[in-house]
Amino acid sequence: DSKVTTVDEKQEKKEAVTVHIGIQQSLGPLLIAKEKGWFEEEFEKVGAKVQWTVFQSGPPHFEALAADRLDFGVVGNSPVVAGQAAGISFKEIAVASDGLKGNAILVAKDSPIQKLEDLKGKKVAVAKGSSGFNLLYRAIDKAGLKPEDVKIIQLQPDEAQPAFESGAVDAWAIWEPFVSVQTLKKEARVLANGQSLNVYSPNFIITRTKFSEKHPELVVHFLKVYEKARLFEKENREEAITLYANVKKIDKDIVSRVLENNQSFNLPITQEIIKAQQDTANFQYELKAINKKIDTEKVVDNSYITKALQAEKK
Amino acid sequence: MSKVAVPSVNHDRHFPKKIAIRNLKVRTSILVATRGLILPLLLILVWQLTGTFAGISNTVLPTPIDIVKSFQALLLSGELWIHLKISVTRALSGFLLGASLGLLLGTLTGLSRTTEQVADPSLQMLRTVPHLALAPLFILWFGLGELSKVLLIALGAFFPLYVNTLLGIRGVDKKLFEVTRILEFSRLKQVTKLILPASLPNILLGVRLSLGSAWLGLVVSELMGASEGIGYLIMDARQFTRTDVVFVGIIIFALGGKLADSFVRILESKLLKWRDSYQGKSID
Amino acid sequence: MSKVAVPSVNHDRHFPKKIAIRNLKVRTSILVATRGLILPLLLILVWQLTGTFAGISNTVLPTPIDIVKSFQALLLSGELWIHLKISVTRALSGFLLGASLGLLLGTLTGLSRTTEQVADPSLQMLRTVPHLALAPLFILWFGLGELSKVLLIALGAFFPLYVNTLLGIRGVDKKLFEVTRILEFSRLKQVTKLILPASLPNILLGVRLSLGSAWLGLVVSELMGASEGIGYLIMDARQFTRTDVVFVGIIIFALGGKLADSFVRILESKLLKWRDSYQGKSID
Amino acid sequence: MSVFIQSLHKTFVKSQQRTQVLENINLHVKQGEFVTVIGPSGCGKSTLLKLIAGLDREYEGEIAIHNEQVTGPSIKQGFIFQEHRLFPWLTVEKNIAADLSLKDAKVRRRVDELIEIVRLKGFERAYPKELSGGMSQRVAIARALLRDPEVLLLDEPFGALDAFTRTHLQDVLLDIWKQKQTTMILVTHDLDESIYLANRVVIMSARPGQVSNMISIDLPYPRKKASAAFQEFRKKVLNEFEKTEELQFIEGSGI
Amino acid sequence: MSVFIQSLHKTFVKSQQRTQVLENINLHVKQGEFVTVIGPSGCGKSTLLKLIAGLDREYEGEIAIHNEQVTGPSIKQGFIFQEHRLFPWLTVEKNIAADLSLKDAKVRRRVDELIEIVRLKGFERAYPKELSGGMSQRVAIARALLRDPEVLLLDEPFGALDAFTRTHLQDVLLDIWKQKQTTMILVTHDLDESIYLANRVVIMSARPGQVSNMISIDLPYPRKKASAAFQEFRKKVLNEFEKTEELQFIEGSGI
Ligand SMILES: Nc1ncnc2c1ncn2[C@@H]1O[C@H](COP(=O)(O)OP(=O)(O)OP(=O)(O)O)[C@@H](O)[C@H]1O
Ligand SMILES: Nc1ncnc2c1ncn2[C@@H]1O[C@H](COP(=O)(O)OP(=O)(O)OP(=O)(O)O)[C@@H](O)[C@H]1O
Ligand SMILES: [Mg+2]
Ligand SMILES: [Mg+2]
Repeated sequence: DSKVTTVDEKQEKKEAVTVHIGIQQSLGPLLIAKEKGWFEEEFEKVGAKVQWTVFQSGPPHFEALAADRLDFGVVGNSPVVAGQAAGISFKEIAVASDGLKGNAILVAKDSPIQKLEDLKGKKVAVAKGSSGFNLLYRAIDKAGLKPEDVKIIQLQPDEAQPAFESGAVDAWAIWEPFVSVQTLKKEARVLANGQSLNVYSPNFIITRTKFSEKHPELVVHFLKVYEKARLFEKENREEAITLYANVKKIDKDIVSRVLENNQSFNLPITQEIIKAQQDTANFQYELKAINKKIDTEKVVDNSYITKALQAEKK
Repeated sequence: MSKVAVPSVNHDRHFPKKIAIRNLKVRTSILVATRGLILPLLLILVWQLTGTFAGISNTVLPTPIDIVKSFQALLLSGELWIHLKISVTRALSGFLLGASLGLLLGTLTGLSRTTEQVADPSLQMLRTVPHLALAPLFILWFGLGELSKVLLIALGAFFPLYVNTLLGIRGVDKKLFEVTRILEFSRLKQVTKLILPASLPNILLGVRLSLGSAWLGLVVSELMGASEGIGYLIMDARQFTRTDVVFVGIIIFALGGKLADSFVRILESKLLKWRDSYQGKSID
Repeated sequence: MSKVAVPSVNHDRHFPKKIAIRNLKVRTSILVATRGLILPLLLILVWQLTGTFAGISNTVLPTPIDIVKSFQALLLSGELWIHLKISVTRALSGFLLGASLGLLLGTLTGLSRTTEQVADPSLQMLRTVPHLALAPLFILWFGLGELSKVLLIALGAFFPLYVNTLLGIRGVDKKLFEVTRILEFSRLKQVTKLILPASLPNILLGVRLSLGSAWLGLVVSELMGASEGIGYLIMDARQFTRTDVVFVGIIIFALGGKLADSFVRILESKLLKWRDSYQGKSID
Repeated sequence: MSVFIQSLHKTFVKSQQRTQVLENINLHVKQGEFVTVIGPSGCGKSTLLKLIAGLDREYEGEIAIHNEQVTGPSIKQGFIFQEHRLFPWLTVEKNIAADLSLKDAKVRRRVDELIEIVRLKGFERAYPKELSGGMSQRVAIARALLRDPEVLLLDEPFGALDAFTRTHLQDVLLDIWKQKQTTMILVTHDLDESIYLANRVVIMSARPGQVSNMISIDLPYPRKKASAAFQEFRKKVLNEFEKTEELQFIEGSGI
Repeated sequence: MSVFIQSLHKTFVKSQQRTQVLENINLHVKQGEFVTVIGPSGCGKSTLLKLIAGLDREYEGEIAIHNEQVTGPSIKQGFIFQEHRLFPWLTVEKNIAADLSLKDAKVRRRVDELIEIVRLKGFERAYPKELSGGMSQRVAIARALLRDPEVLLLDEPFGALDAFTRTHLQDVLLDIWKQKQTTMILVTHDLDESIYLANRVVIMSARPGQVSNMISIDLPYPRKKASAAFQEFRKKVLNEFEKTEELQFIEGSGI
């Protein structure tokens, strides 16, 4: 009897996989799960280890994915388009937020800019290839302007911030938590956001294709744990806010505003979102940001999330 | 010749010179330290005053007092130590690896023109490849763990020492080299007894620059999937516009760099006491 | 003493030596260049072969042929030239600014211990402050235009030359310094006729390192609101995982750096021909 | 200009160790006097010259030139160092000109003249590394002579020269001395040289360096080394010098 | 070991210019012979020694030591350079030991002995910058002697020494020569020295350097400089040397 156990143990050890999860420096269920150690706990039950990797933004996720060093992550809409265009094999397995309120074009509180048309001839800061970038171009389009009519300045958020606050730029296309920080602390105005422009800037949970083919059950498992964290955030709002505020050392009012603007999902990817992604991809192709046409539906795989949610219901 | 009017000089040679000299040394080093503090203190003063009166937003440029407060908070929570420890470990391992390779390759290329002609052009090309661009390759080859971080730091630390060692060796006096040939020094003795001591001033300079590079390399290396470290602390704080924390990081970088530098300079003054070179005009 | 058996040596002194020497020179420099190419060519070969046969994804590590194609495309579209021109302008302006300040301050601190004691500690602290952390401050102080970019590059270019100049001056032989005192050189002549020539080897090394720093500084500086430049090209390509373009950028960085370096080394060999120093063992 | 040295003491301090090198040196050199200094190797001759030149100001006692305390080097005090101390990055002619410009016609002419005098014609554009020991020494001599110093301090200036070049340059020096009334203090190991040139020979003894004796040489110039009077002085100086030496004088060694 | 030099030519090439320094030198030095070389400054004496030592291999002609062509320096050929060439980062005793370890008792004893011989007791731990010119030269002599070379090449080894120290070291050298049968080639500017030491004096002339004459000195050792026979040889050598000089010999200058 005991002999059999040893063999089993040995086999288990051989198969012991390490799951590499990428996390960005943003607020969300992933951070809760990380702080609480839920992934470690749950994956240990199926004999897997967890390795966290912190990324500063979306694109490095794809560098790590391509190098087979990463299995899961939550990233924005633009990086997935770029990643797909670059031919990296990954799958979008769930949508984590719609980003309707989480992305906005900000102007200073006493800025003369009142409507989108006023952006003409003004300097706007944006990080190229970000969700804010997408939003800005759509806004320009909607206002009947051409990209050349606006002076677009490429800035990463932390560099855009002093530029925006010191008036070196007139507007800033940006996402959370910067939107909340600026509106709460600096009384910046939201000139437009995803909602007003009807532009989705969804976040996706992604997985590396090779990994998901080899360990489909772990993918489902991942989504289950993610769901647990999401529910925690939703149901224990105060506790979640306190946790975020402590970990990231930011004010609670900002955290709470961020959570308001950025509701967390863990849902199948709808046709609407796929369509929105296709628009983004086409638009980026037009801009020559990506160098080939892609079909955004091809990277969508809702099978895992469906299984996970079903299992949760039971 | 008439008697000249010369101011009298102390003739009392029984004066206890030893004590006087020691006192003088202590006094001089205090004076030196004070002089070094003039500029930083002035800067801090102006900074605090503009912060208080010019009303620049805290998120853009926190005042020194704000920074000290954050510093204190980070220190008291024990967090800073964790970051510092891991960063120092990374920087030191990277430095040791890069610097020893730099010294080795610098010596090899310095000793042999042929090795230089083969290896140096490639190394010089590698020298100006930006770390930020190499990060993805490092992730590919060495993963997201400590290895790629340490290697990236080592890469930065390699070059200053390599270049300085090579140049130092090529600056060795040919006359002394002839002496070692006459005395038939073994190759090893030639290196240890002539070439290294003679190029020591340059090597130590290389060490200083390499230490700086290693320290700075932390920032880029800790962009690659780190969740601890001073570089991470800064980049994380930037994400959440905690400018005060960014400054704490900057100050730690400045102090850490200065500390390492001072250490090498003390070493320098011990190891190079045989030199008979210009020491600069002094007024103390 | 008996006649010895010594191999006969060419005694014909009418042999046209001049032509022989010129030919030899040309042949030597070809040989030297070839040796420098061995390693890069080998690397490219292995790279292409692993790419073709090991089947590493193109997005991770494009093969040399892929890269050459992208290079060609960028070149033909004229895009590369625009990026290159603007980057070279930035790097050069930054270098000129930083290097001349480095030379100046290095000379001043080198000449006077008091100046050194006042300024050097602060400068050494500044040396190890990461550019990435300073970028927001530069935007705040100097705006988003070329100025902050050039200044950031200048900051990087400043230190190697500063440190090397300071050390070079402190390495000047005191004996020669005494000669200038005896001959009552003016302070200016002392600098131009003794201190600069004597520390020239170190200064030129500093120039090489500074050029490298300026070139590398491009990357961080072009993260600050640039929409052109090789640094921008790389970081933009990274955003879109265009690894082949990243590599084109890397190669341009490598070649540009090497070119600048070679230029200084040629200068070196011209300016330092008075030196009587060890040249390394040669087998050609 | 006169040189006045009174109860001069010099001590080198190294970590906690102190070495006394010069003890109670008293020496008054009149304007236009030619003094030569001889003494055993390491007795402090070079140190003394450096102190007179103002290159080292850490001493006890008094040093005055032209009745003024020496506060630092001056162009009026020429110095030929024991080592040649040429600037390795300058050619021979530029080394001689040093801070002066060769484009200045007067400097140019004088430099060419001096190159002729020290017999280095043809080597104007050679770098120090291409010179022999004696040639370097002659460049250093030319460099000092160019400046027409009023006091000339010479530290074994002809040590690396063959007998003929040495005699030639000794005569050159005497010519200059007579013409310009330069005050000369010359350190040498060559007894003949010291007597051939000097109004007064200063003999130093070692550890610590002291002036053990001074011998005035009242022979008319030009002197003949073979003359009996010269040989008389030679014996006298040798005798005095012998006393300073720890070594036994070897009978018949005929120094 | 014997030294054999046959139709040796040496030319320095600098950019497009060629300077011939040595022309057709023929010199055969027997095992255990003591040869001194005199010649005007810059005639190529140091260059010749460097060629013999194998430090410079760009020449035409033949140089052989012990019937073997010289291919490079060897510990068997000692060399005392005209400049002292001490390692500035090593103390006196370590400079003498150089690559040998002072922890080796034999080395230690021998070094101490030599320090005594060159009279540097008390300066064992001094750095070169703390030495006088003559003291540095003596360190260089001790360094060469420590290795018991079979051929010793000396380039003005006593140039910076006072008369007594010089005589002392000349005698030390003669002692060693007699004991060890070392083959000696010594360059000097001191005629007395050249005759006091040598079996044979080689006289060189300048531009380009050639052997103008060789004079065998068949006087028994120890020689007396004051003796008539010595003075006879002195005159002879001076006479020959004079011919090589472009300068007029000054009557009665008594070199
Ligand atoms: N920088 C120094 N530190 C310590 N001691 C020194 C220093 N310079 C010289 N000395 C010592 O001072 C003494 C005198 O040296 P100096 O060079 O004056 O001798 P000198 O008479 O010129 O000898 P020589 O004839 O050999 O040139 C020596 O014993 C030497 O060791
Ligand atoms: N590296 C070199 N390049 C060119 N010429 C040189 C070089 N070395 C020496 N010479 C020339 O060779 C000649 C002989 O030099 P060498 O040093 O042998 O003279 P020397 O006889 O030892 O003179 P001294 O008695 O002054 O030491 C000189 O004219 C010198 O200019
Ligand atoms: Mg001396
Ligand atoms: Mg010579």
